[in-house]
Amino acid sequence: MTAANFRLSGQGRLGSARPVGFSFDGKAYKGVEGDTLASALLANGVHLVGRSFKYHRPRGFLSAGPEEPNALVGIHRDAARRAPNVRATVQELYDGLTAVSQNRWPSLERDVGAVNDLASPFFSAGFYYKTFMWPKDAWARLYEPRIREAAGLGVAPHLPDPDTYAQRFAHCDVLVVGGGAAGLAAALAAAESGQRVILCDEQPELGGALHFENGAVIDGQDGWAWSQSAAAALRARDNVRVLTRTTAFGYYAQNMVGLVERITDHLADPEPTAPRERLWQVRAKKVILATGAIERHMVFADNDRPGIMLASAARTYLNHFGVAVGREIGVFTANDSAYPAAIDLKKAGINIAAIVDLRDNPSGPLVEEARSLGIEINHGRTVVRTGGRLRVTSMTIQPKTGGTERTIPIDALLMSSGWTPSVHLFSQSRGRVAYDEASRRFLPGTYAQDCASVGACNGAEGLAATLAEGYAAGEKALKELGFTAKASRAKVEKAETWGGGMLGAVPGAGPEKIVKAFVDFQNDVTAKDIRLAVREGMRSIEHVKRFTTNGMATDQGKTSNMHGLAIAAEVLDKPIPEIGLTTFRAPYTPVTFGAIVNHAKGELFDPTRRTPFHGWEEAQGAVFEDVGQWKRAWYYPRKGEDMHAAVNRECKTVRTSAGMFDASTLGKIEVVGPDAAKFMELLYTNPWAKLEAGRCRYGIMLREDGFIYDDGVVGRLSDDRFHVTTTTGGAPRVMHHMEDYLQTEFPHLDVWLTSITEQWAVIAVQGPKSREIIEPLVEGIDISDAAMPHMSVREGTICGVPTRLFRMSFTGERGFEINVPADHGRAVWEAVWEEARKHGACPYGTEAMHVLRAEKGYIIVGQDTDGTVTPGDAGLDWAVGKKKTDFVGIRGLKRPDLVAPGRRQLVGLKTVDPKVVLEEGAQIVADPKQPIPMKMIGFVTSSYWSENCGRSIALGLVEGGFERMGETLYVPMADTTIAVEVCGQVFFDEKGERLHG
Amino acid sequence: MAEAATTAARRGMLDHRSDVINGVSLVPAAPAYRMSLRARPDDLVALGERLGLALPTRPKTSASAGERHALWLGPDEWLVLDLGGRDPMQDLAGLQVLHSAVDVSHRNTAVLVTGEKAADVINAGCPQDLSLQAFPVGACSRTVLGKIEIVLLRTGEDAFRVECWRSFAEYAFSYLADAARGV
Amino acid sequence: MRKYSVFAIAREAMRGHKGWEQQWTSPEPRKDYEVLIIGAGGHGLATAYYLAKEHGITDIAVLEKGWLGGGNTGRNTTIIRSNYLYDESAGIYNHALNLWDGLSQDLNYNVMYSPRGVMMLAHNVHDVQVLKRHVHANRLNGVPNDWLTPEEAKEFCPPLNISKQARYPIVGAALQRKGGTARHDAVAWGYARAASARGVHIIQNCEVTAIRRSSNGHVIGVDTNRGPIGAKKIGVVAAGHTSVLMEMAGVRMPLESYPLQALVSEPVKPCFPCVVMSNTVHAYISQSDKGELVIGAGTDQYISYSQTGGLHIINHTLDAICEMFPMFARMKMLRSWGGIVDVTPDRSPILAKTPVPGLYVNCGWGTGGFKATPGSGNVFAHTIANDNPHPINAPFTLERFRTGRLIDEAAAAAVAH
Amino acid sequence: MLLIHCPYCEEARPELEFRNGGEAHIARSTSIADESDEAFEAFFFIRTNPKGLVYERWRHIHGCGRFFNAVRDSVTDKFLHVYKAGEAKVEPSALMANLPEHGAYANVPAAELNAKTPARKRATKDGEA
Repeated sequence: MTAANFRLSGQGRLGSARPVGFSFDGKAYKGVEGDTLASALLANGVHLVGRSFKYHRPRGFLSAGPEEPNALVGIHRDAARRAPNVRATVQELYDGLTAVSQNRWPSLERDVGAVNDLASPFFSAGFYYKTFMWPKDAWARLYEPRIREAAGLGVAPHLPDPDTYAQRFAHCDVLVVGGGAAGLAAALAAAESGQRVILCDEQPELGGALHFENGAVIDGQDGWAWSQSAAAALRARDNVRVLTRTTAFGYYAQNMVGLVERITDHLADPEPTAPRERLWQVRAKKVILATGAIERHMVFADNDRPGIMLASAARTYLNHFGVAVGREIGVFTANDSAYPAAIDLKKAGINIAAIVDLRDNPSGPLVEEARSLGIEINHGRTVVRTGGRLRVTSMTIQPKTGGTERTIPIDALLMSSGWTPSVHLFSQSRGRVAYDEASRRFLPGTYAQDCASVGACNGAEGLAATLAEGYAAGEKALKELGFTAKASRAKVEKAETWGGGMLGAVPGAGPEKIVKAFVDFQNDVTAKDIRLAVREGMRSIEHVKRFTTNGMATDQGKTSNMHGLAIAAEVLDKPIPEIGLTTFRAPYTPVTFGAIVNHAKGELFDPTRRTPFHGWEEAQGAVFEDVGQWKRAWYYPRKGEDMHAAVNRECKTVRTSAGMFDASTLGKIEVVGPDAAKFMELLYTNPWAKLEAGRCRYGIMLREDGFIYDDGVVGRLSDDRFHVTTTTGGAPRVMHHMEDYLQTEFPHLDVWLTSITEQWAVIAVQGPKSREIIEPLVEGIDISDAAMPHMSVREGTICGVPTRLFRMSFTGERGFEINVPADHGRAVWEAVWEEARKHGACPYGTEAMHVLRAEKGYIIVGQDTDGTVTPGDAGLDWAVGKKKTDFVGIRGLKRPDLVAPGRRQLVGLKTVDPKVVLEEGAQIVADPKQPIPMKMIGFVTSSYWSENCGRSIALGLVEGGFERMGETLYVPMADTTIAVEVCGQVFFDEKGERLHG
Repeated sequence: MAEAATTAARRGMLDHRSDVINGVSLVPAAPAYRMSLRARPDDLVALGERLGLALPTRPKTSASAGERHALWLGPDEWLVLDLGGRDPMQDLAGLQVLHSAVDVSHRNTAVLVTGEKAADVINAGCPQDLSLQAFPVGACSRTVLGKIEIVLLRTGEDAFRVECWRSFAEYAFSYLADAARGV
Repeated sequence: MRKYSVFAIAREAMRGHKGWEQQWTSPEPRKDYEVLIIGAGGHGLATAYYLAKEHGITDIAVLEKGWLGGGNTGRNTTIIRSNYLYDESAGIYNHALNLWDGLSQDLNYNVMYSPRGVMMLAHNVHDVQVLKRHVHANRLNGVPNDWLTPEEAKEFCPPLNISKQARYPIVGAALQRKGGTARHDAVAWGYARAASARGVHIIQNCEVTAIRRSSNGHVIGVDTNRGPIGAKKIGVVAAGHTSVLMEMAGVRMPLESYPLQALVSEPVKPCFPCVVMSNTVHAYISQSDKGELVIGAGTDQYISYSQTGGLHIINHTLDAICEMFPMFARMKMLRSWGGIVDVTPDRSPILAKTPVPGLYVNCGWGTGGFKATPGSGNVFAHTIANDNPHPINAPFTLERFRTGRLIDEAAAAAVAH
Repeated sequence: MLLIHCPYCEEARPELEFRNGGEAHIARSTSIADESDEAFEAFFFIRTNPKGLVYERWRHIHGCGRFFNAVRDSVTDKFLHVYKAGEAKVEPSALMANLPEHGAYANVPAAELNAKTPARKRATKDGEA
């Protein structure tokens, strides 16, 4: 062991592992394969790795696991692959790993933010609620930006994450969470009958506490060796899936457990296509929680200096990684479990300066062994302070009842106040914990889901009990699933046993002392902060937590919650269970957003729906707009045209020759059955019974409340078959709405609904030349005006493929909508286009479609109506069957407010200056001179430049609009007021003669 | 639909897309006849006779006769697939039995997913249990894949047919490909 | 009440913070009160405070079945804005906004109202129409709400992805600069402290089990797990539990209670300067003073009082966040939680008298109640004190569901709250 | 994500395949046009919203497509019963025996936190409404 090398030969399990180079804050170091970043830094004698959140105090490693509150670093693979707040105790080392410290400036050693520590008397818990209020706007302008700069930990990445993530839905009979001794036993037993078992563990290898507990002997093997052979036996079984580096982070309803598997973060050169992490959503018939326990620190003055850590962590670094955390080590404990750490280190040749044991008369084999090794044991004493700045250099001890102080030089201090069972997942499952007064622990009490807890998380004491619980739970799960099989049980021949401990602050960090005895390291919450919260009236532990932020840091209180609770209980002089326990919430440890998103990014964020004509439209240079998930051709600019020019040309061309429009996205539903017409009568406001086969009708659908829900043209193909169209956006909800009524209100009707939106590609050919264009291509249908008038439908063939040909119009021109089976769509479109171009026609997009329909005063549901508009409001009263006694919405329409005068009604609006185009959404007032707030009487729903009318046109919903024909109203804009005249909805061909050619 | 007389060419949504990733093959299915059939229990025998197979009545099952398959989708709903060029709509033409038959041949597109990890790939986006016990060969179900609806048919221990509406086909294919890269 | 100030902090710093008073007292309930408020969330506590401050009624108890501020007040994403479409909505939310501005001074409690701007994104033509309708209506209602180009939006919020290649590219945005956030716990605690100082009793761990009425139907008090408590007037301000309480008085409500989840990331240095909302891709995000990204998720589809929700809801939310802010994919979710939101058919609140004399109800705030807290409490106090609504809350009746006179922000705007 | 047993598919399926359809057993009047304003309000707007047993509709929209009814405990989100549309409503009293114990959830009063057997009283009354 050289000056900067704390790796002990002959210790740990990494043996002669391959050396690995890495850097921390720009300085190069060497570790070995199998190290964590923490063990590698400790092997190099580096303890200082971070700064705390509020006071910027120097911090080192507290733990060797996921409960770590202090050692958070940034891991930078490249400019885009930067992860903040990574726990160095979890991050596995790889060649070339680059880590940087956080929350410090300019450097970790010299951090300007540390002035906060000096000013800490001012920064008591919740101090910010009491100040920064003057002058009034100074909070947002002055104080808040400063506080924000000081807060936060790491730096958020600023480039898009180039990595991929994966997901798997999985099902199993038994999910075992945790691969320590208890989980291994449970999985071995549960796997025995061949049922599907998943065993997951957050660490790279199974083994759990056997990582550090090196005295155990199971079935004649060393405990660790047994765990590895048990793991191998499980891996060898077809019915068992072992997931390592996999954290069960959330326990959801009905035994769904969320796991996240880390796949590449430990690799120097991951496969470029390999996902970084995988989200598992596991649905298990039975869940066995073997989540272990977490050691707690001691709460005493200056317990946060680098070099002060949990005893079990030091043991893990020694027994697994072969690293000594110091050379002159002190121990401060209130239970037996710190003794083995001292013993192991001593045996490895490290000097143990002293054990300070708060207990008056510690006894038992571990104490005896320590004594026999010559370790000094100071019982009935406490640590009252520590020395050192960037690393602990001394501890000062004193009898706990007061008296002479003694300062002992040390370079590391191990501590243990006992163990907290990890009931996080149990509690997330909505099981209720119960407080065990004897052991001062919360343990699983009442179960809410089909799960069991085994081992340390269930309060089991000792390895034998732990294994027994594991096997028993595995067997019980099988039995309840209807299987009997018994695994042979391993026998524990030797193990350590300890229990007990203390909660809260130690004597010497007592109420009267102005000391920093940290409860929550990361958030800098001290024992006196908790006392202050109680003094200020915080009675509920939830209030204490929120007021002090205890347990709200990235470790979510894994080491701090019980201490905080005990201190609050002590001040309130109430038993701990009366104070309550804060709710455990998912996730158990932080989960990468990317893993939760997994496949749903880029093109998989949301489906992009394209019609069969999309490729053709793209080739023609169409600009597309998003309409729901669809991409629709918006307009087709020619060289040198802007949108305005293109739309004007398209509109003009449709009315002078013809245009082709992709109407494929409209929803289509085939309504089939002898009661089809009866069903239509109930779902639409219009009458349908008398509509002849081969004819079409414009239908309006309401919600039960009387407001317009959807509209569309409906063709009757035969007595028992309707071809219904819906709006593009409305297609799925209209189908659901129809199914709802059919199945639950009108189940007596013999009729079925089938979505055919995507069966048919739809080419609208609109304009005076439309008939000439399609005539050469259509077979078996007489498309003359006499044989096929406006609003009719025929079945036949076009270009040799079947078609449902509609004569209908959304432009006011003679028009057809050619429905052809979708795979044939592109070929038919191209054939029609060949004809169309002979007549000077053009393709037109949704914008021109909007203008053309507005010229005719046809509404767009969702634009000219907004869920508060009745058919009457929209001027569509004619479409409501007056003699009908029932349809969806009939009663809603009669409600007092829906028949009251003064409703907003859809009217045409002409700007007094015809060149001015109103803005859609602009508000309308009667008196433009009134002060703000103005009385608004309506708004502009649709507004366009109409090349065909040679002026702007608009539609709007206006209070009592039908009574205001010819009235001048005003549209006040930010910088001007626009006068408009109220007019009818139709701006072009008011008599509708062009429909018929 | 008389394919032979067709002059307008057919173009599928997934033409020219196919891939083999991590041993999983993703291939667009050939065009097929598809029919959405709705009927009541009393009329199934008559319909089955015309179609040449007994319509399955147990959930999540399908029936096959040669190149024709009937997939149970709901208690009164079947998806009839014909991969052999026989139009089931023609078979039911004129049948005077209460039912609804709607041609959806072009509405759907299918991706054939085969390979040892086929189920794992689909389970990247489909929340059903696809083990052989829960979803044996011949099992079928309407379900979801990521953000779309699919109809899943297991055609072999390591082979599935994933049907979806045609405008979702690109999403489905891309999803399966992304999933295959991640298994 | 001893005043909070920087000088008080300095004084206390010198003596180990031993001199701070309890922020609110925890008295035993008396037998009778003039007014009972059921529910010690922000709205209930604000109601009590304004009853005491503006209407001279201090004989009040606020009953809370758990701990004060533990419901939606302590579980929301703290967004404050008032750029609603309808005059009625703009009226009440703007009343609230005016009170937010100055609330810290009024309560002598720093609620950290931070007008950092709330930006609502438009992704398509329909969004533009809807948001412009808001912008114009807001301007004429005296609520500044600016229209921004994508470039201007990015300048205001640099992490925004305004690529035209995005699945749903950003085509514009509406920005209410006075919108922002506040510290949720501080709002509950500040009102509790100020109300307590004026003599209001705040009684926690006190669950109402029955509402008692006299033979003429008037309310006379409640039964609780701590015994009966009499009252002349009762205001129910119980959010998700309103239906349950109103049922005790025989009033059936047009409400459904849904789980609503939210989450925060691990804390990072300042990287997100404002609040961004997108209704099209369903994303709501800001960054707290502590550095956590605060992200609102959607509701689950079924009614529930479980205060938990499904993981798939979180999935959808983070999909949208990472689509708009792809650099956040490597951030980590630190904590997620659920609340219970009470939703009316028109997504607007009910702040009204009820058919039961002496019983008043303030509910139905859905996913957007936090922002209204001061305004809601203020006009509800007026309603209780005068047995008559304030003009601002007069439209928010129970009867509107009978007459059809709805205030349907959701239908009219396709804008979630 | 809930796991919902579909009475038509005779199997429990993930919630992703389902759409909730709101409160069950609210019949639409066969002469709805003649209903009073109050009756229409009760039909269309007023909801029981119980804390306890909720009778609700679900549609297996991405499965068999059928609507069916379910009884669920709105505190634990556990299903007690599912039945096909048109089948009779099972009264709460018949379901009480199946009512699972309510596990721990947020806002549990501190005093109750340690209770080994949580109180069951609540659900009866709510379910009857």
